[in-house]
Amino acid sequence: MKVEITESVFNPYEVIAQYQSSLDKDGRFGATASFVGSMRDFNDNQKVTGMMLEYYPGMTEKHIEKICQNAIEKWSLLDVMVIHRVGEISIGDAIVAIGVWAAHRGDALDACKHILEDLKSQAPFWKKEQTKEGQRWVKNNTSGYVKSEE
Amino acid sequence: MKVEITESVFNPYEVIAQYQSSLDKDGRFGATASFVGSMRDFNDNQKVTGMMLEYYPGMTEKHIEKICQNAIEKWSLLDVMVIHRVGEISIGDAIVAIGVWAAHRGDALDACKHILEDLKSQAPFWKKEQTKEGQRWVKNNTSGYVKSEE
Amino acid sequence: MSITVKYFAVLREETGKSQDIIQFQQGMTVSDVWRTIMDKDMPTDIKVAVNMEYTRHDASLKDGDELAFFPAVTGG
Amino acid sequence: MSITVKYFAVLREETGKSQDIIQFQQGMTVSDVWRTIMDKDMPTDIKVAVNMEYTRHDASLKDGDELAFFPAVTGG
Repeated sequence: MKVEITESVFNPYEVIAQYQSSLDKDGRFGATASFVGSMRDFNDNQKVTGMMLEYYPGMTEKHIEKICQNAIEKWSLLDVMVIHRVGEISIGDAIVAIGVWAAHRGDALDACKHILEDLKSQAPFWKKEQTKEGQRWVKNNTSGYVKSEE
Repeated sequence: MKVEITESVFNPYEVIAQYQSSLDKDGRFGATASFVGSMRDFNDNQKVTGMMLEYYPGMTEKHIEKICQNAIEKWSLLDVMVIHRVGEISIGDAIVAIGVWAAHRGDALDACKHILEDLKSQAPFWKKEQTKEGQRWVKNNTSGYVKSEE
Repeated sequence: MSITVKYFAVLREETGKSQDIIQFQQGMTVSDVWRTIMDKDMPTDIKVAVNMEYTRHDASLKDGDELAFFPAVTGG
Repeated sequence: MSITVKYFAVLREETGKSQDIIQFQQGMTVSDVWRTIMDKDMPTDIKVAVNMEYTRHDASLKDGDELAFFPAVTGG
């Protein structure tokens, strides 16, 4: 398991591929589900030009590790990694990448979704967006679907 | 949209990252869900040493395109790519990679799972496994969960 | 006036061929073709595509169609 | 005999500080600390962690605890 918080730009697919190559589990996992969250230029009906992501050093890592551990126990997973960006973030940058390795596809996909939802609802991160009208703290994460916002 | 059938070994994360960089949609997608299916060394309680994957040139591509098109219409997706290996396959090789780009995470993740399930149940591919006892055609795909096989 | 018939996977191995060209006859259905070639009824679990689209065993054919028989798919 | 209190995001900005050290008193709860510092009742939507674990507003504290106040989280 790997949980990393970073202030640097990262290439999510390189990080996932690198972690996978360190696993030495070729032939054991048949399924890898991954999710990458990136910074959009639009939120809550307003153009966004930049973002600052604050976290709680210590608690954030610990809490994400707990989320991953719970998922490993609930589904039958071989490994999990989460990397999350903090600090000043630009449009298009990856914010979070999750990788889940399992023998079977259902376990990998369901666990990936679950880890993401837990992370979004529980892990201590706070986004402050930069718009033309100034800065604003994001109050709540969206539901995750376009349709529910229409 | 990109659908590719290949006889060559491919690096799934390179393919997904490359396709994403061709999209020119930075700032529009907030969510990328991906799935990579790899060849395991075990299936149906038997050690597997290699595999041959047959397909129906023409129909296979066409049918996967239809599956992707249906997903694009059902969820609110920005783009989809699927790459699928055929021919002789070794342990640990990627067999399929799916990438789904959307504004929101729920759309990306649900569509990715749906595309995979449709592909596994409908796309014309047939696996023939090599075991110590000889070759055997795979009769049916598994349910996708470890627990359902216990 | 002909129909191309393709076989995949275990059916390709069992028939020992990947393709047949058969004479088209007016009113022919998919299962008629199977019966003509295999000399027995078509098992219900055989999948069928006509011109690369899934179809039913009782679908009618027309001259020039490409018909394919194959077992349950196992990709992904 | 002290408690470390941390503030994050909008609370850090509103209080103008990221950390306080306050005197620990026997039987003190999380919301007692808030009332002592802010001089008003603790809003129900404030999240609380003690020693980096989520806890309730009425949780009791002990000497040396690290207490954190923050708004709804918005990561991922």
